[in-house]
Amino acid sequence: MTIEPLIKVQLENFGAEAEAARLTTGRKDVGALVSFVGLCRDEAGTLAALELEHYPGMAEAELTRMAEDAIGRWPLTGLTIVHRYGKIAPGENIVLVIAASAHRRAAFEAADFLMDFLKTRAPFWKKEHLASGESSSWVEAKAGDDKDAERWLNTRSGT
Amino acid sequence: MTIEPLIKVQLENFGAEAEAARLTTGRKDVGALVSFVGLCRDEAGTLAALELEHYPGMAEAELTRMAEDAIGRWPLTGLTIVHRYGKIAPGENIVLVIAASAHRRAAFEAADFLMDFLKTRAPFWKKEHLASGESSSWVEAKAGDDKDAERWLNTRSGT
Amino acid sequence: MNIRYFAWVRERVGVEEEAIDLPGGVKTVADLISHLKSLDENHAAAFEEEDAIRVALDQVHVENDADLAGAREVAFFPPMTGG
Amino acid sequence: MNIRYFAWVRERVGVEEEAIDLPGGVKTVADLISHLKSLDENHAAAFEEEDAIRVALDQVHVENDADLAGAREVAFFPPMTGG
Repeated sequence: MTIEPLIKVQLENFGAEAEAARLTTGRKDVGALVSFVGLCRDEAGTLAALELEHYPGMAEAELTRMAEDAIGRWPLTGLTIVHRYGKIAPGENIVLVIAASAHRRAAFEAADFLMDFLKTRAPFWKKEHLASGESSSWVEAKAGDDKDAERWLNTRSGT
Repeated sequence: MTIEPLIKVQLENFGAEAEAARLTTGRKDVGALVSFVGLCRDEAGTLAALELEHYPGMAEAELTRMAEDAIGRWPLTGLTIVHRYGKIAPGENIVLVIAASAHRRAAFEAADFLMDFLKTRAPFWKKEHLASGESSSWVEAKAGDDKDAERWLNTRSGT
Repeated sequence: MNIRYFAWVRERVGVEEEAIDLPGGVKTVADLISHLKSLDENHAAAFEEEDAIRVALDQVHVENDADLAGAREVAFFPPMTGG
Repeated sequence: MNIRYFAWVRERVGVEEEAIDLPGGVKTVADLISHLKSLDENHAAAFEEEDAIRVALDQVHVENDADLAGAREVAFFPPMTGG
């Protein structure tokens, strides 16, 4: 039985609890639900907002391809990915991944895997707008993110 | 800066979103929030309810010790554990772990670590009550859970 | 010494909690288990599979060689199945 | 061939999207990059750090040796920073 992932690329905020409820309500086969929420950080207090540019169409398509890869690797009962674009203020949500499974290890690994690949493969780009009004700048990709994604390349399936 | 974990052992259901909000609202230092929800499963349709017995006092104390261990290993900005006891019907929530951090890897690893140790060290015991009304029986501990917990024994700190 | 039992250990002993006066020779958890097994059939049945029993001393997990000196409460229970 | 640019590649080229007639010798993504660089200063600046540019053909990630035959849309952008 292959499940259908729910993929959303949207301007507006998401509700993690409503999305989680969609994967569990009325079911008795879900033992574990792992949710990841990525938020806009600003420890230094210098950021006005992040602006997320995306490639419409490819963003949805690439997230769907990643989700299908995860579904092929782990026995999931449900999978949801929501990624926002546009201006996002410090403290606001950026991305949501929820993986549901009978067992906790599959749910943890699938969510972890998806976040690693989302960082390196989903066509989104962050620009920082500073509170000072100074020139904004594009966030650079981190080598560490590539390394995180590489952890999964030699593993074809988890349990 | 050491954070204080929030530990609750309770009869009533929990709200994952309200607990998550407590770790993020009004803050700009949280970049990643990983939530784990464990639910009562009944794929076979034979279960009336799980009954969770616990050791009052020690349950809270042991969860607090595990939480403090996690706080020592990963740079967390917040940590919440809620574990229910009493009768829990199929599809209902049993346990919630939320780990917040600046970075996703710390949040994922801390939540994963806590679930592994919670399974093997938190003083809770599950009894299955069958829908048929037949004699109920205690759930046996799984060797796999011990193996999962052992993954962490030789790692003193994550990133 | 206050002794508490949980899950099937509790069911086999037949009580949740009991106060026991420790005989002089009982120094460790292992000594206490031997003593409890000698009390009656219920205790003997509860501790029959000794390897399957976990112990906490004043609400902290310990091994069977732990010293009872100074402890107020000992608890016996099967391997945990929470989470 | 429809060409799209994102993030700082878009800012350097100066347009989001453009339609380009491919000269006969342009068979692969790498050929197309060489051709684009020859168009004007903006394109040359956008593709200056060629290693920092990622490519998608009809919305699928590809390498620079990918064949353009049959593709409707090529997109150029920096390494992704979503999530």
